[in-house]
Amino acid sequence: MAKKEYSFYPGCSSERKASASNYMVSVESMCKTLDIKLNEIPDWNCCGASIGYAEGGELPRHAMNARNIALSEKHNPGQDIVATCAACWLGAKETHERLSASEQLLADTREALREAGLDTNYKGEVEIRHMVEVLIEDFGYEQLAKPVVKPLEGIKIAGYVGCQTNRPFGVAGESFENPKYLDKLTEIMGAEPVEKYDQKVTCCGGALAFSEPEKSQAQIKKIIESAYDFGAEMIVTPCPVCQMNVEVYQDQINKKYGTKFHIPVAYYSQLMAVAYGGNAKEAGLGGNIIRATRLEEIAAKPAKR
Amino acid sequence: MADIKIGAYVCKGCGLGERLNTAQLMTVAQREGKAQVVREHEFLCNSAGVAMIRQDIENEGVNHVVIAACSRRAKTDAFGFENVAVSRANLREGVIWVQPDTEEAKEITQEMAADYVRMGCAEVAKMQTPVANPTHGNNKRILIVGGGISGMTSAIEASKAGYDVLLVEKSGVLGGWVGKLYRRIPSHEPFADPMETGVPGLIKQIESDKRIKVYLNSTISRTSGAPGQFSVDISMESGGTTTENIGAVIMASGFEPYDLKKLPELGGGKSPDVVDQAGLEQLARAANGAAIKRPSDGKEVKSVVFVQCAGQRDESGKHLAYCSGHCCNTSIKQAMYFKDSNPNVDAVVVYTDLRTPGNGEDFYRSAQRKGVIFTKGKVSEVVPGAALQVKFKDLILNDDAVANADLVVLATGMVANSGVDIDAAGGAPNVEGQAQAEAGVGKQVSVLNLTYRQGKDLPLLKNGFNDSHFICFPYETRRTGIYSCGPVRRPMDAQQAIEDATGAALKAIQAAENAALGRAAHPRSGDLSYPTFRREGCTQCKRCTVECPFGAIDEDEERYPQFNESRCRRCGTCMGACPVRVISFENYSVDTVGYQVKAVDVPDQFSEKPRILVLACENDAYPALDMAAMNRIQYSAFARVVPVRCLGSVNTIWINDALTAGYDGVVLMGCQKGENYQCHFVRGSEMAHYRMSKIDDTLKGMSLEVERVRTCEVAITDIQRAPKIINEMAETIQKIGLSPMKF
Amino acid sequence: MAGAVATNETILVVGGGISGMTAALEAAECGKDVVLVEKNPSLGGRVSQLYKYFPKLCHPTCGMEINLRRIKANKRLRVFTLAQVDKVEGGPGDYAVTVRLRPRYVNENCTACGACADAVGAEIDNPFNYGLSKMKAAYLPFSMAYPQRYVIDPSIIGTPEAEKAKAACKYDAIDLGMKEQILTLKVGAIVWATGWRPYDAAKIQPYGYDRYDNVITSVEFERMMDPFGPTAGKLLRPSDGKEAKNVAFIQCAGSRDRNHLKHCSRICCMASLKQSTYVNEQFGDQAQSTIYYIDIRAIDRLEDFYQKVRANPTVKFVKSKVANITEDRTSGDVVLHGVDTEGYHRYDNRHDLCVLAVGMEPSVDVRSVAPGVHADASGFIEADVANGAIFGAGCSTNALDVNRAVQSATAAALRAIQVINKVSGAEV
Amino acid sequence: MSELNKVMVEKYRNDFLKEVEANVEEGDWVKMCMQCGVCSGSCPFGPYWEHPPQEIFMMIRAGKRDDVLKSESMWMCTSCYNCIVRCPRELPITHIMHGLANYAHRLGIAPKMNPTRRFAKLFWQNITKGGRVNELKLSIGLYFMDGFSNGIKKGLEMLPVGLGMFKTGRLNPFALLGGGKCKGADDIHKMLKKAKEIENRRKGFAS
Repeated sequence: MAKKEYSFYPGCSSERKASASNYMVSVESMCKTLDIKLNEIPDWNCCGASIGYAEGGELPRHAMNARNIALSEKHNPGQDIVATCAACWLGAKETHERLSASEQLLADTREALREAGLDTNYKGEVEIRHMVEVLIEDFGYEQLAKPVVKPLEGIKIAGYVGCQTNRPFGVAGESFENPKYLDKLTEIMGAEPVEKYDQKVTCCGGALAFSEPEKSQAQIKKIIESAYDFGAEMIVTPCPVCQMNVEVYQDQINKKYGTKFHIPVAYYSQLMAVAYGGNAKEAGLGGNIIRATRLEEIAAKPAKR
Repeated sequence: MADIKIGAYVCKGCGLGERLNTAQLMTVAQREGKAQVVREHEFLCNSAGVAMIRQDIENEGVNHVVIAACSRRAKTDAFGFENVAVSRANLREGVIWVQPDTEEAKEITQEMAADYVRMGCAEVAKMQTPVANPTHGNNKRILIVGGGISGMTSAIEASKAGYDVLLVEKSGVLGGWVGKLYRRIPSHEPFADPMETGVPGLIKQIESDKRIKVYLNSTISRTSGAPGQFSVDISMESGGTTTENIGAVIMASGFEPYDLKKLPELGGGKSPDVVDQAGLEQLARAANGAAIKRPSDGKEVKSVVFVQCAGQRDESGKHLAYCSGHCCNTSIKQAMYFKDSNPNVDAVVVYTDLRTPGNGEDFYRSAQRKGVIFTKGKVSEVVPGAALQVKFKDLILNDDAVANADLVVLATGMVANSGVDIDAAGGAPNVEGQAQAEAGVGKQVSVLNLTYRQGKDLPLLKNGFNDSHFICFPYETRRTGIYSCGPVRRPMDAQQAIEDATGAALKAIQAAENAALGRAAHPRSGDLSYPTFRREGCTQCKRCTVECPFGAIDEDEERYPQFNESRCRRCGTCMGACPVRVISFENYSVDTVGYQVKAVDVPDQFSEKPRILVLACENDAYPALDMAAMNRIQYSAFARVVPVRCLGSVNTIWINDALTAGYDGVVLMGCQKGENYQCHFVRGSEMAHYRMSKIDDTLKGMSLEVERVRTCEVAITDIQRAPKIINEMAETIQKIGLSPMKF
Repeated sequence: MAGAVATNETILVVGGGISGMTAALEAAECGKDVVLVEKNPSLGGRVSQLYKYFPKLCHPTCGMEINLRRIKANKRLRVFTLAQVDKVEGGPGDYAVTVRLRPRYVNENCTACGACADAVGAEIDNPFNYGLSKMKAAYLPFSMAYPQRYVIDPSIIGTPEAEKAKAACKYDAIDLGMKEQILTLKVGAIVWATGWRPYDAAKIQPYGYDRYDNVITSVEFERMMDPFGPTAGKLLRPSDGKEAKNVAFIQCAGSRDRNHLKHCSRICCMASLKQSTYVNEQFGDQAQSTIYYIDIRAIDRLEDFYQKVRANPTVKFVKSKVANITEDRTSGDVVLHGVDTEGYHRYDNRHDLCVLAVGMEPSVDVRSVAPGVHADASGFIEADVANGAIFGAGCSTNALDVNRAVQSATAAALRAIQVINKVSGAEV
Repeated sequence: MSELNKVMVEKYRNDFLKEVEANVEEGDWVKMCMQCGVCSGSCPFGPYWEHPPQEIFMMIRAGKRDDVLKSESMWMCTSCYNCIVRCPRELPITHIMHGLANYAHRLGIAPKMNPTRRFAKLFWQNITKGGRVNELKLSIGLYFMDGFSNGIKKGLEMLPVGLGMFKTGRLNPFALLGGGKCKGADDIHKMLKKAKEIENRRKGFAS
């Protein structure tokens, strides 16, 4: 497999000891197996997330993202920018799209970038891509299946795609209402996707998890309930916000609704890291508050060859 | 024509050979059917079988052919012989496919087949091969009444096809309402902006077209004759009148806007600044691209409100019940007049349903892009004043709102110029008929001034629009060779009117061409037969002249019916109407059916073998029975089905004959009548039902139960129901017993 | 053969639906020579698959019977079925049209006796019922099919099944050796009447046509009402065959939508109003129809019909574009979610069955065979001088109801005649 | 700030639609709505909206300025983009909602106590301080938003969560002392100051 290289935008939650640090760990080992080289954008900054709008406003938000793109084009010229976090990807991609659509906005943003000495560096010539896109488009399911040495046999997994990885851009060829790529990934990793799972793209209330907890937790309840209804033992997701929200509030939801939720929520990259033969540590399984015991077992087993 | 020589041909294919005793059928044809040549064939419709028949026609002089095989609807190519009378004894769909293949059934199935052979022979013996009506005219010039977009289009299109045109316009200029527009609704992508009307160009084209003769300030004061030989008087304002001969007529008399004075609550007539759409076009033409000024004080309009469905879609019964179709697009277009000249003008369209079908959706989006505001609401009142107040209920925000405007435009809709309502006297068929003729004096002035016995103009359907079967055959009117198009037929916008007018031009040309060949028009296109009557026998009862759905029959100076063959659609309703049975067609007459009825072998009353006569409309009921057979749905073996051109052609004598001959029941199957009629001859089925409503007396007179005769509406889809109706009659007869009239 | 069939005074009509049949007949009844080609085994097109027409609630086959009678009676009109136009070359008055004739494997000897169908065991999806039912691989497309001749489906050619059919035919009407033919027709003018196809409902993802059994399309709903259709004329929902008494109709399913069809398909509102009467026809006042709409577009005299339906207490109208549909796992009911925008009322409505009033798109893009022809962004033919003597008719020009399609076809026939009369120098 | 509000009221008189088109992100799309309501039905938090998006668009056209700008509704947007992908008119509804909220916020007439408004403010300060999110400070800040005792209460509620995160190495206690900091933090400050300045100029907010 040809070595592939990308400019990498990890995002705040993926920082060491941050809420999605375990995502990062698993991504690293996954990439190792697939021989993907990620060149982190030097001194990248926050994307402003979706909630940034209220105080930040339009132009400042774009400036934040434009800075990252400029830095990438400066230090990792010609390389597509790859993000693992939905919000980072969306923020950057949105800015990129708007700036290429509006001369005015581009000019204004450059003017702002000048303050950071980056005005000339923003070209907007690179693609902004999600890690999932890279896997599907640059490798393809067939390639991704090859390195599997520990098929995740017998685990029933609900693929929870969430919002921002899916809308408004989404992955080419997938539907906004019923994307199938997580199921396909799950399947080629040897696990059993719960295809009829009907909360695939339900919003977890992410942005409002802090400000409107009971509302967002009502969403999360739906998401988990349906996973159980369809017999899933685990939920897999591509989004740090989704992962965190769906995982960490289960006890609170149980208290509030008298449910008995206790379902692990893993990243696709964790499934892949394990299936590719990685151990629990390499797959960042230690980072799961609700232990993904089935994955841990398989990770502990010797690889099939 | 030469003496009749009948050849009867019995097919043994499709299981007929196995199921039936064809030898016996041949004997029947020979002995009872008087067929001089009788043959059977393993597979009559294949080349060999057909060749056999052709040989007899050429060598044996056979000129009347009975095909005893499948339904008349099947194998038409194979059995289509020129200049030979052909009848079909339907042994397949009519007999073996609707009877069980069992030993018990064998006998009555054979009897059934034998009867159909008898009937086939009897029918063909009374048939003549029709020759075209000799009195036809061959004028092919097209008269077009109305010089609006529809009339002008018809004129140009007919001329392009090589036909001479007479264009008569009551006003002093061509162009009509579209000519008065500032711009038109776009007809091409991107459907974003109003477009030129193109009317000046059309007028030039007409003026320079040597095939088109234009009469301005003129109206039609008389129209007489028939397709191919119409004669019209054209009266000019100046007083003069000329008479012209023409072949066919297109009525494109258009519409008038609904009078906004009838809408005082919406400010109609109360303020000069409340205008209708036509009024707004005037203002727009005056402004010619600059700011539009309002009538009252010439002030530049800074805010305008468009009130949709003004006096339309009205449920109170006070105004128009229908939607005029174009008004939403028109208001959008007019709102653009303002926005295009000054984007800061507030233009609001208040609507309940925004109706912009097809690419109108692009036009709608374009208006929004230009800043036109659309509000779903119901306007209750427009208060006159320097600033008009439009009071409306905002249906989305569910509250009462007021919009101030310098100008208010009411979308008032179209009223058809369809002439006088000739049926105004009353709906039900009027046998005395007088009333109908006089009913002519209606609210409106006549457009065509037809000299027809049934009235001066085309019959109307609903809401004052011309009658047409407005789904499958939108152009078919009840006056042969006279077609209507444009808003007189249905509310429509200019683009649709252009399409409509082009189609109407074809129909007019077609009518003239067919008339010149003495052939029938739709739906029996190409039929050469036409009705003739025995003058000596006629009692001048006028039923035929009144009941003809197409107003084809007038009265001559001696009060005898005068058949205008070229107006006739060959449905035979006149034949059915005639109490003294003097009307007939060469190939379809009281005898061709009557003798079939008589030919049937009626067993005595102890046989327990009743006979049921089924008279089935050939357009719907008969095909339904055919398809029932194809699906092997069985019905009583005692039924004898006779297809008729239209139930309207059923003469009660056939029922009388049947009952006196000892039939036990009669079933008449016709198409749906009434407002949503499906009858292909419009009123035929209705007439038949009307006549049969009187049959009870006859039955009582014969001391027979009224249940023995049943008239019903049967649709072509009644594939299960039609057989059921027959079986129900069989059961009824079981209950009340066989007819005592047998001997 | 080809030469004998047509000359440059012949009019070619492409498509044997209501528009094509009309154009062909109107021209032929003006005395012109006409060739009508239809890609299916029989004439009739979409309308033959409808149960009733609005607003008269009459039956399409009624008018079709008349048109078929006119065709049978007219010697100037020739019909080719299983015929598809591959290429159009030349110009007004002088076109060379390449027509591909697919084998029917049944010749004119066929008496439609049905013996072959009885003999064959193999079954295929019935396209006449939009695949909702199966049929024998030797078949008559439908009771009123014209030509009234059976068809052997290519899928069984070369199999014992085909031999069975052949053996069963007493009239050697079955010719398994039939080959595809290419005709080149010389014609003077062309009427393009290839009609429409229903928009692919699976693309409207929020409605889950591809996921939920009880979400169907309006055209499929029509087939259910046919006594000889997939449900024998009963309104039974697909998931469990339960009577569908509570039916939802979703308007603008694909139409008026930048994500799908940008145009309004015009007929869908009337179609749903009409179909609501079907529910009453079967269940009387047990019926419950709900029509979810943006604007009810019952234009001109069709308004009467709308008012009639509005007055029906068993029909509800909700001004709302349904947001999405979910399925109740236990009952199989469909649940429609959205907001009634007249005063903001949120709903989650449960129905037995949901019918998507799918939009119309042109079934063939004329430009694929006649590149010069001008069509709009949706592929509908636009009148344009660049089109030469190729004239659009019916739904190949726009989303039209039958009435307007017939008008359009009649107009197209005249435009073709104008060209022919120029060619022949006919002076009247 | 409410000064700015007065200015705008003056400037646009009764034409709220024009005001929105000029000052609200993607505001010029508002007029394109055809009131089908698919957005209103698609919002996961829909039931909590006093006025759903399609109704807000109508209210804007109807000039109901205060009802719109003082509404809590826009603050319910979870940025899930359901409305955007379903809208048959391709309105960027999510952004318009963001834009409206932001505009109301800048005019100082957005609901004072709206939790999302306050969180958003906190969040922006948090990220712009060092250029990156400091999750710990953010959450702590959040808890103490409504004063000390409330903060403790909320904090305790969330303690298990925090603990879990901490145990699994997904929460860094030392972040209190710093972290979430870019080298170019100062550049970022300058950049943002500039951006704001330009935006104010463009939208006539500079007063």
